[in-house]
Amino acid sequence: MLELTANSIYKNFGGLEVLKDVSFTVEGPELIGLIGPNGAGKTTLTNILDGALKPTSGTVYMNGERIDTRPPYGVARAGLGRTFQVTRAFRRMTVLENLLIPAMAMRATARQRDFEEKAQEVLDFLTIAHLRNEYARALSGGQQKLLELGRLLMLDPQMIILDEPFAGVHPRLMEVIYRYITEINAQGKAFIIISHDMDTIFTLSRRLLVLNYGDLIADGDPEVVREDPEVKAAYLGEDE
Amino acid sequence: MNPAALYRVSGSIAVVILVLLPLASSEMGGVGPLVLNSYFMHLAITAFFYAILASSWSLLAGYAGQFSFGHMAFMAIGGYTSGLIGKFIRFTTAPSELCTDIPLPGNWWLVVLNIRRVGTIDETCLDMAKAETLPAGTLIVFPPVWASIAMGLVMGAVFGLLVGWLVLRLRSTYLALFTIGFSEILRASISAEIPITEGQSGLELVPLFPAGILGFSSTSKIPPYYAMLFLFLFAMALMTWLAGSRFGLFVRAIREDEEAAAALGVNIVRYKVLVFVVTSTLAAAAGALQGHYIGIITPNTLIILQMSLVIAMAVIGGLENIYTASVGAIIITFVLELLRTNVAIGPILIDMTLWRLVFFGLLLMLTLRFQRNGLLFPILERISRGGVAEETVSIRAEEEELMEDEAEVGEENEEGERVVSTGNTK
Amino acid sequence: MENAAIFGWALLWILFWGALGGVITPRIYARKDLEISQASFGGAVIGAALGPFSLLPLWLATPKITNRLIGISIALVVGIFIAAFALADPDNLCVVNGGFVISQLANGIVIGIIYGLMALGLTLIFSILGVVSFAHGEFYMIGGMVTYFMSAQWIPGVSPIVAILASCVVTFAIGYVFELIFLRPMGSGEIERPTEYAILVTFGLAFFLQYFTQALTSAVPVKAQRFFPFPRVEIPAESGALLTTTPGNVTIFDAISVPNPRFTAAVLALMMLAALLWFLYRTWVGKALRAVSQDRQAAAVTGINPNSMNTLAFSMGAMLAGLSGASLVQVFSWLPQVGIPAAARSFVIIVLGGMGSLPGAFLGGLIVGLVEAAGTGCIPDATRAAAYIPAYGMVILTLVLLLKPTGLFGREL
Amino acid sequence: MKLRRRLIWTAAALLILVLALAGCAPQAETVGEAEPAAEEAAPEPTEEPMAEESDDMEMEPIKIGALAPLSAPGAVVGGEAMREAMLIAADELNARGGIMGRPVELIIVDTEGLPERGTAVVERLINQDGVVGIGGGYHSSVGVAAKEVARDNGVPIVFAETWNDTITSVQYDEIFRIAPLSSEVSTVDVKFIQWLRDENGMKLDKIVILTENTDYGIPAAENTTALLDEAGIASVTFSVDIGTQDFAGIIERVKAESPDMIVTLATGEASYNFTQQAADAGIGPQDVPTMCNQVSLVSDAFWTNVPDGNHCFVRRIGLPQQLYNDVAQTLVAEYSARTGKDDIESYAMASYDSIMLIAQAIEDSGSTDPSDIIDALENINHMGALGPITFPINRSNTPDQAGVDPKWWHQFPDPAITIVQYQVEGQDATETTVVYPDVYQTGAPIVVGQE
Repeated sequence: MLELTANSIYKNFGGLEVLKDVSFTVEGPELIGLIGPNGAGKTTLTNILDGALKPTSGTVYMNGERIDTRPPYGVARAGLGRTFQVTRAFRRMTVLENLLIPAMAMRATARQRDFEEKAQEVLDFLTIAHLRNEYARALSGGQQKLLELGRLLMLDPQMIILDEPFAGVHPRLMEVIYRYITEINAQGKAFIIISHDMDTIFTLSRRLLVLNYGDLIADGDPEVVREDPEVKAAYLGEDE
Repeated sequence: MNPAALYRVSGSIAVVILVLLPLASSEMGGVGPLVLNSYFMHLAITAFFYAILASSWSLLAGYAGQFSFGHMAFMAIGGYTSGLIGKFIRFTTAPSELCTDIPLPGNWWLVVLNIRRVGTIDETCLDMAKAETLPAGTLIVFPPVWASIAMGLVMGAVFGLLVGWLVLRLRSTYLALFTIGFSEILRASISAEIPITEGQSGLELVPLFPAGILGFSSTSKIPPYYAMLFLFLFAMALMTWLAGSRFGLFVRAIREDEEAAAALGVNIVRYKVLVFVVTSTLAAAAGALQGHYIGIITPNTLIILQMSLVIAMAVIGGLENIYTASVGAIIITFVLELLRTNVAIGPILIDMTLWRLVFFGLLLMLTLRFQRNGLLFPILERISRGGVAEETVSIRAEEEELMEDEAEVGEENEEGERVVSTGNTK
Repeated sequence: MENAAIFGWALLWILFWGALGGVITPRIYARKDLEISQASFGGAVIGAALGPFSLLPLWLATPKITNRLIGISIALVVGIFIAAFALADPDNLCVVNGGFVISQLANGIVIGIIYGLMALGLTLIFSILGVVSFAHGEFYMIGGMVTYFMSAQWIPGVSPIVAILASCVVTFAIGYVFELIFLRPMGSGEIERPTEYAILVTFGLAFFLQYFTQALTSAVPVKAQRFFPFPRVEIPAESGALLTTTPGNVTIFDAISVPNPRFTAAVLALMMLAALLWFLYRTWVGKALRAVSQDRQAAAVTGINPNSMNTLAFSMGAMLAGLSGASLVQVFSWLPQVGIPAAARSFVIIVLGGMGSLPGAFLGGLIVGLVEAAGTGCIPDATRAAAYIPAYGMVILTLVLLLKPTGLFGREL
Repeated sequence: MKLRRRLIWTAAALLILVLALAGCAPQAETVGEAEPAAEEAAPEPTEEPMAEESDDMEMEPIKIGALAPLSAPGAVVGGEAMREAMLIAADELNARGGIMGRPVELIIVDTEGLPERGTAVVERLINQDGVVGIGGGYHSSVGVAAKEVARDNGVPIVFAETWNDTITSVQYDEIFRIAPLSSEVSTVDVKFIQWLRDENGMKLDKIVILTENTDYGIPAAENTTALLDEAGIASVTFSVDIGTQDFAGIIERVKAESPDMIVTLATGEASYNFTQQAADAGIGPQDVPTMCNQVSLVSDAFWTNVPDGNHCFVRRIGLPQQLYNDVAQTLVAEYSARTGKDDIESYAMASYDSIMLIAQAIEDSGSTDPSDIIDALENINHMGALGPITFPINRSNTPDQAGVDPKWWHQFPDPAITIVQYQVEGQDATETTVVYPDVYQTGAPIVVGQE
């Protein structure tokens, strides 16, 4: 049973407090939305969970092990995978090679061909099997997003953080991503989905975290959060 | 023929030719009309030397994206380590008393020499010991060349480990600057510490096979040819294996995007250090071998010009492939040598000794600008990926359509994001 | 050196505790959930300063590591270093001869100003294009060459000012053309991995320019005449205790003597610096340049064309290098190879000052000038002191990159 | 579209390469060829040059090799002067009908001042071009490395300007030298200094030596120091990297030593830089007696780079110009006509002689076999521009038998060394005053800075 706990996370950049006392717990295969206006600290929080940034203070535990002191690859091996806001495919490697990297990285003694079958399944699932031997840079933006999701499947983590998975994606591919999230979630993996696009998040997620200028201002059922006056203020303030 | 088979066949043919080439040398009497004089053999050895450097640098810079300018420094570390061992270390069967004696098992002593110059002749403490303290019949053994070369490799690896670990945090430009700094400090130290390194005069090294081998004299070109060829082939085999294994996959991922690779579980620290260790060991091996072959090594091998030569070879050949980099190095070694001839265009005599490097610099810039993957790589790419292109060509048309759609959506996105999200999220 | 051992042990002591502090402090701070961004560097300098006497309290009390604390520690380290040196070699000129020290310092500052000007060009290029030009030394070399050939060969007797202006025009033009052909495509995404491309292509330019110049001028060293010889002055008259000048030299207080060519070169550099500051802070184009260096996108929105700013910055950077070359060709003998050590020194300076920082480049220039003066002046072994000159700057470079890659005024990496 | 453009570029770049290849025959600079056709038919490197030999052996040119540093980091100025002088030698030989009726082909190769290049080009001269003897040579480090290749192949080298003692003291049969020995040069320097002290009443207690950390500079400084010590004169040595430009720090230290005289052993632009910067700082040749490096004898470059260099003492190898023999005078006339210089550098003169020596050795032995040429060289008596050249210490009169230091092996024993002084600003090198030794003296030294 997956358990991730963030305890009272603070993060300063120079004098700027980007995160202030953020705490939450994920238990089991939840499907969580993380929203907030621009500059709310969503990506910073992701980077801290993932190990790319160290919190100024606070701790992160995953399944009882402390992971905020680990380097990103240590966190990945502990079972937490993520995508990036801007797609970061390995552009001059083929789609297949992109998929093999996380699979090989997880096991010290494996050979490439052991994973090719699994990679094929993943490609089929994501409907990009025909691009198998293309260089990633030849793919469209949406296809690169799918490729990133595919890499996460090959990594096979217990928890997945998606940073803006729907931004700039063609409607047809969007369906694929949507299906991906629900199916994988049903297989027992937890998701945190970051988006500043409310509608998708409200329909998709079953729990919502709202960040505003570094404060976690709401945590709960989407319908409840939607009515929260503080959230409304934050968003109305942003919109005006 | 599929690309892999083509590689294998052409590679094997090339190896066979290279292995048989010495049969055509003047020393062996030549093959029919083809007689290669010993200068050609010398060039071939130099070409292999540069090929090892260029291809290992391409593994470091082209595959792993670590643009180090210190490759020649590792080469020099290999050469100097081997040379200094030959200069300062002896094995004896009795303690010399006058030198630093380190007892070894089996009644042997490792003697570290203390050398001082008397007039024009160097006198060592062992020379004095021979006259004074050493009992008659004491054996004095020079360290074997292979062992000192092996120590050169070890030092190359150690320094590679150290530098690789130190530069972990440094990216691109910073890495380039750091390695230039490392290389310059080493050069200045070698120039200044004359009692140890002989400074600008150069450190003399014993021949690769001091007593000759298999009937070839110590000055024959054939044994060093094979030594360098086998090091070259070994390096290529090692790097081919590495590039095809998880190592190659990971270092290329690190080159493309270090953070993304780390997020996918790649131990970037280990692989970044490892790639430094491997490439600097290969450079050190090449340096040690070349040092013993030429017989002398000077700090001038570390000047930035020498490094730019290796870089230019790799870039013009094709930086992102160890084969094109090495073939590029071999071709350029010969071309630069051939270009040492003045040409007359009408009344103007062009001194090619000077101008060849001007053209070379220009070619380097133009290659970078207009043919980024080098002049050889595109050919290879066409051969090896021709099939793939066909496979996907039918799908590509469909895709372009899709991308155009997406581009439109993207534009909409910038103006109002909600347009996308409302319709399609059932 | 009389008591080399004292100095050796002091150095070892500093290194050992510095390394220990650098490695252990961040762990202790991490364990206490404290900010660790400064812990490694701070721990290293605090450890180096007083060893266990400062490290133990630091580890126990774990105070916030402020810039002030770091500054004090650095001052302490330098102090201990100097004290150990003075103890170890009490007869050293740097310890006993005040006039000698002042002269060395003056020389270090004067040459440092000129280094600073050259590094300023490099840092300007970096702040706008994000590129370190490895051909910077060649622009320096060409600046000097043009000035010499202009004033001594093409138009003998021409005013040095005209020759310097000509060198500015030439270096600016080369920079301009190169940027248009080779660097402009970086912005349009036509070129993958632009940083690496920029390193290699400027490297290729350096190679090309150096051999091109050599092929044109051959390798005979040349040197321009003094631009502006001093009149002979003695203040007060007869004794000259306050100020004495000869055509080749100025001496102040009978102690500090600065050769004329260096003096004029430094004055030229200062004037250029003033002109540059005026340009950057008072003209529209200069403000646009600064805007682009701070935020490309925002600047583009306000109607500044970032591409033309790139070209301008690169050509101006090249011109500043050319200008330092032009002002130094009266000090040094000039060859096609002179750019290499000069470029290396500029790299040291911009890394030390913080890449892209204009004040950093200037201050870095002064520091490097002083360190080189101290190195050549104080190392007791006369034979080695000079032989290691090329290495002093490089030692600073590697140390800064390892300890604080952002330099003195750098932005976050 | 993109692919096509890329292909065009590839093609263009390859074309440049191919053109470059095709345009240049794989040969070094060759001159004095009798048949111009031979230049086109230069052999591919894969072909043995012998394969080309025609029936008509008589007209086959005799090939002589020559070493000179023609590109950096070598001393290009020196290399170019040597090249010019050696070309004169080749033209002269061909003008008088070649050697034994065969034309002479001189193949000049660039050593770049690097030992590893040196071994490579000597290798090439001997094994590809098939030279029978080699002249020239500038950098000692190149000489040290090149002598090994010469020995391996049994081909003689006559070194024109490599001073390092070891080159001859190893006693290789193939190695000859007409340049002075570094240690002998130091002896002359020190004798001159003693002479200044003893005969001219100069105060000379402390001397600063500025040297370069090369295999010329370091041994020379060591020798000089040792000899000064014997003469009871204290000295301090500063050693610099050859690329050093900024001497400000060093000069302050030199100043602090308050030397009675400065001896500059650093060559090239380092010597110019040091001397001029010292002058700027007030301890130049006009303030303290200074022995400038012999590169100062190239007066154009000297006065350009060291405008305040007046009163420099300069060591000069070879006879003073007024004592030139006929050979030297003819050479100077031709050399001046070609280069516009008024005098010939000593190393250029020696390079000329080195080629002429080999030519005479071939004629004396009547053979192009290198070992015959070596025999002939050992017994040669050649009237060169440097004077009558012989090699008295050789296989029939070894250093042991003669009871001399092995450095005298195959060494031209008496290259004249004089000390000259610039006494008027902007003076031409040919008009300098010879101040030492007495036999050649044309004027008294001007001694500065003596209270």
